[in-house]
Amino acid sequence: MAIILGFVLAVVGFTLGTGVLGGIRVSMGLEYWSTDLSWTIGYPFALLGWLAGVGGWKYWATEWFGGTAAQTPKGVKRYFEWNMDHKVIGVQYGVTFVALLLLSGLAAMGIRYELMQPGMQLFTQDQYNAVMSFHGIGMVAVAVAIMLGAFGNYVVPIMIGAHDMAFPRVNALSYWLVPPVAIMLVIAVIMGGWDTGWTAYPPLSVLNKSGQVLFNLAVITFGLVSILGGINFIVTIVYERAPGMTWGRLPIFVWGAFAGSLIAFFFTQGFAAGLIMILLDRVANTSFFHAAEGGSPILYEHVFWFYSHPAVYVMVLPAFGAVLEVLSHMSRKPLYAYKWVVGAMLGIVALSGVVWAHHMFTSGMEDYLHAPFLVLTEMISIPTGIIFLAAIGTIWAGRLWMRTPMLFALAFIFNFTVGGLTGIYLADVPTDIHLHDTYFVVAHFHYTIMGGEIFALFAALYYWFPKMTGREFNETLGKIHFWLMFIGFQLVFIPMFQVGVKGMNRRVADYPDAYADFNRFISISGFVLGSSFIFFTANMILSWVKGRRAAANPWHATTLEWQVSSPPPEHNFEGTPVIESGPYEYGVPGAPKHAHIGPASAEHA
Amino acid sequence: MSTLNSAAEQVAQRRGLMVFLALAVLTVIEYIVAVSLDSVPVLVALLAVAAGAKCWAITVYFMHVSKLWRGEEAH
Amino acid sequence: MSRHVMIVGVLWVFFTALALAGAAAMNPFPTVGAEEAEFSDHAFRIMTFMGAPVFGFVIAALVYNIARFRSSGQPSEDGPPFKGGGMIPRAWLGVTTALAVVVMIYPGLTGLAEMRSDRSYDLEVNVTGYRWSWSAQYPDGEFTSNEIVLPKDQRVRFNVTAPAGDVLHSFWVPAFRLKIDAVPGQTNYLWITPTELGDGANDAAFRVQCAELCGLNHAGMRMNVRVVEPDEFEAWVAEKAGN
Amino acid sequence: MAATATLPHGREVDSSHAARRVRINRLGLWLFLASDGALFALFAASRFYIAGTAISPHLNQLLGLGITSLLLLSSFTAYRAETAFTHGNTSHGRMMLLATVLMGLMFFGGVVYEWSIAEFSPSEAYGTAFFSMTGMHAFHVVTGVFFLLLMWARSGDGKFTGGTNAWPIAAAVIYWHFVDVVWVFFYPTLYLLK
Repeated sequence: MAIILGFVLAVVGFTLGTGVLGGIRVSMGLEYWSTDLSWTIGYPFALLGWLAGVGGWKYWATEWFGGTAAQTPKGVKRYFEWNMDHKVIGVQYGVTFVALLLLSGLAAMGIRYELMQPGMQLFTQDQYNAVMSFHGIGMVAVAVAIMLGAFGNYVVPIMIGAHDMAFPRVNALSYWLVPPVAIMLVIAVIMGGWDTGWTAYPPLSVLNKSGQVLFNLAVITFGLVSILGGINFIVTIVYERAPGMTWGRLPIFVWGAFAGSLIAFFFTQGFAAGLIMILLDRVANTSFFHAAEGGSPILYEHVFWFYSHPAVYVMVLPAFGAVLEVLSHMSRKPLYAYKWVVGAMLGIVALSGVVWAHHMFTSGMEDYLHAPFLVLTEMISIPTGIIFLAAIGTIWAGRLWMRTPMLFALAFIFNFTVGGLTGIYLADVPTDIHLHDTYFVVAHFHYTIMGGEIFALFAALYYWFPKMTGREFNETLGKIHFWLMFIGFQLVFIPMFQVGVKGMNRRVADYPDAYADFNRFISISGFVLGSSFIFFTANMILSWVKGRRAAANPWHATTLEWQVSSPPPEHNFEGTPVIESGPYEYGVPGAPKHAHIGPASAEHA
Repeated sequence: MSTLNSAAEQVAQRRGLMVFLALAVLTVIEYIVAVSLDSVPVLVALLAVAAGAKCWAITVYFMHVSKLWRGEEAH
Repeated sequence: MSRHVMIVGVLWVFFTALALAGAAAMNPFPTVGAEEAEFSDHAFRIMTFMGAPVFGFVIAALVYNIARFRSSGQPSEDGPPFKGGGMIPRAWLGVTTALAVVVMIYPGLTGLAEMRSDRSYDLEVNVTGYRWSWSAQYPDGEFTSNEIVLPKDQRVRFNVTAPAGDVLHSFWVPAFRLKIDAVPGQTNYLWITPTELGDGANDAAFRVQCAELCGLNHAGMRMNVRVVEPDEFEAWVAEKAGN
Repeated sequence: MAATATLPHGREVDSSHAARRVRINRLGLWLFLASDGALFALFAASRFYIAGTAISPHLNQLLGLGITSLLLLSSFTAYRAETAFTHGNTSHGRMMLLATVLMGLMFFGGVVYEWSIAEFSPSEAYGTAFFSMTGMHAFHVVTGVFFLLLMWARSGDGKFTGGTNAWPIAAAVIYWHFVDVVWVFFYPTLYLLK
């Protein structure tokens, strides 16, 4: 119901916004409708209407104007409208972004079908560019948001002994900004798409079809999601920790979420700034990127990568946290070199803001920028190395319980090693000048983002599935999913390194015949990889509906989220959580239990 | 203008006035420097210093940035 | 414990050798068509050579621990409580830092310096990228051509640009291993000395390929490249200029 | 009423639930401002990238100085408002809120007037910087005015008076100061260079 009301108010808002604009334009002797400008003006009104409709007014904003906020409903219904419980929001994020993951994955299957042989088969070149661009931004959105959105929201507050996030209403707001992003991207594709990939480089993005405007508006909104979420995590982790939960006792996933949030809240503005400049160039006649007037397309690349390189750490830092979390609990060993890992994560945060121009070695930017960005970029391998030390040290001589989440976590180590090492070729100018914008790059970032973050995502998903749904997942289906995905993944992306070096460039609908054999092999492997998601989806649906009831602590893990029922009670804890030692005291003689739930105190009653 | 309630408020309000006067003086200096100087690097440096000082005064005295780490004062 | 370390050590050597053999067997490079290509491939090989032991170590540790310490059922006890203080993290940090510094300096910074060292040229070609085609202009002969013909062993400078009002393109010839963006309103330069005869008609490495997404026909934005003997080049220039 | 704790320096700090909540909100607000500030900073940096330090000779310098002074004065009245509310002086606080709103609107009017008389277009390099930066800033001025008006309308019954109760006022005022801080940098960037 709330969603329908949201749609109606969005349409009303859009009509109102474009109507006022149209009225002004007509009175100035112009046409009523101007696609770029009308969308730009109408969209914010549509967004406000949508937010008000899905519950933002009823449960929040009415208070500002002297009204009384209503109580949110209970039961299944609460998942379909504005809700402030971080656990509900975590599930909402999880389901939404898994759906987007599958949709963008389907786009990838289309891409691989088209590239199976030279020439055009499935798509026209225009359609190919639209599908490829949708795959890009869809997957980037999933990668940025799913780890923090789904698992950050669900488990971080419980892990630190909090009853909710610091700003539950902002949390609800940031989730409900997500559906408009997805809807706008889909409308953009229906309107003919945009052909600039997810990077939206001008001048092409200033000159192309109006789908670009919808893309820009959607992604600016998505940036807001990321910023609000990031702020919420930082404040929650700073101020909502339970008594005894010192900074040195935070589970490593919380540190990962904290570090990722630090980047998200500060750097995301770079992408927004770049996209706003494109919009201004399109609708307000400015010249940010018009060479003839003194503007420069290279400005966009600087502004864009100022965010978009740190963005990969927004994706990967929480992933590091989740993987190390799973490795420690499922090896039944303390996390190796905990303090070093925390230092490494913060080191990555610090370095992430000063490496962006390694994406621009071939852009024609000033020569003197090459050397410093080469050096700074390669410095990132030092803190990243510490993460590997921790991963290996943690499994070393442990008791490795080879369940599905553990398999994904171990695969992460393998994939990220390949991704990390191949990154050095791209940081190094003499090789990057050749490899930039080839399939080598495609393979590299899929090894870090998909082989890294998405594998970590599945480790986290299987690991916390019993907690979030109260059901056990099917282990056999989980293992089939893992092996198909792992093997398919290697067979897709290893050959891509080679075809890239050989001379195949990225984002192409067609290629010279010389690369046909490689591409046929990659495409067939791609379908194997894609098929693994059938088993995943089946597993999720079947297990959620009729899986066995999960115990409170099926993994016998130490951290706080496993000390409460599955799923947790409404305010997370029946009593007061008490933290008495570090989170990973496996096998440490005489160590007190990490946490237990004490009797309810008056403070939280 | 309505009267001020307490001695504490008077102290605080007087401090605000002092900060405002300092900001106003800095702004006037900025303007004079800008119309009278020809060297761009020197001008940029001076303006950066002046703007930095104004930013510092506003964040510290008007926005109470220190309450971020010192907590709320009790009354 | 030392037995585990020893076995991992053996596996490390094994996987490193395997990685190196695999890299050697793949011979990933396209045709080497210029001095610059040898230079880039050399840097590539150096990094593969240095990366192989790192890769080998991680895989050795991973494989050994999975093989030796796996448990299909729920483990009945905790593992040994190593918390990772003391010398190991420090040593690790030292080694990874040293490796990073080495890669930064060689082939990184030294390579960068060498790439920039020679900016002389015998021949100049103006290259312009349009949506969606390339054009090459030979200033000496003052003619334009829709293929690039270069004399072997002569140093050429490409002046790469795109007209104001067009979009970004990128000038890339895989056989030469160099690329530079064609930016509207800005001219960027590439220096290349072709060392091998070649023709895009029978080797895809000898093609100009746009490497920056530029819209509809980005994939098809190619131009043929031919490297010929100097006298043949002179003849070609004379013929083109005569028309 | 309020629980207090004494720090080593002998300074008393409010540790009540309400004070805790204010502390949380305060950090959230500052993080938001830092993030927003990054956006402004990127636009300011872009100004130098595309137009160097050049300014248009057609700028009305006196108008620039005038609206700058106006915004600075409004920051002062905003400070007076917040201080009055925290010390329980609602009526003076509300008056100062109104004064701030008024000056904010006048500033906005000044920007609109300046846009209407500008003899340079947004398609020039400097014009691109000028119109985009002042436009973004003016948008923040309008939202700030909205928050201040909301606070004025809701503060009549005295529920924002004293200590932690005054947080909503303080939040709106901090936001207003932030808008002024942005202008502290934008004014020399856009008007005073050569």
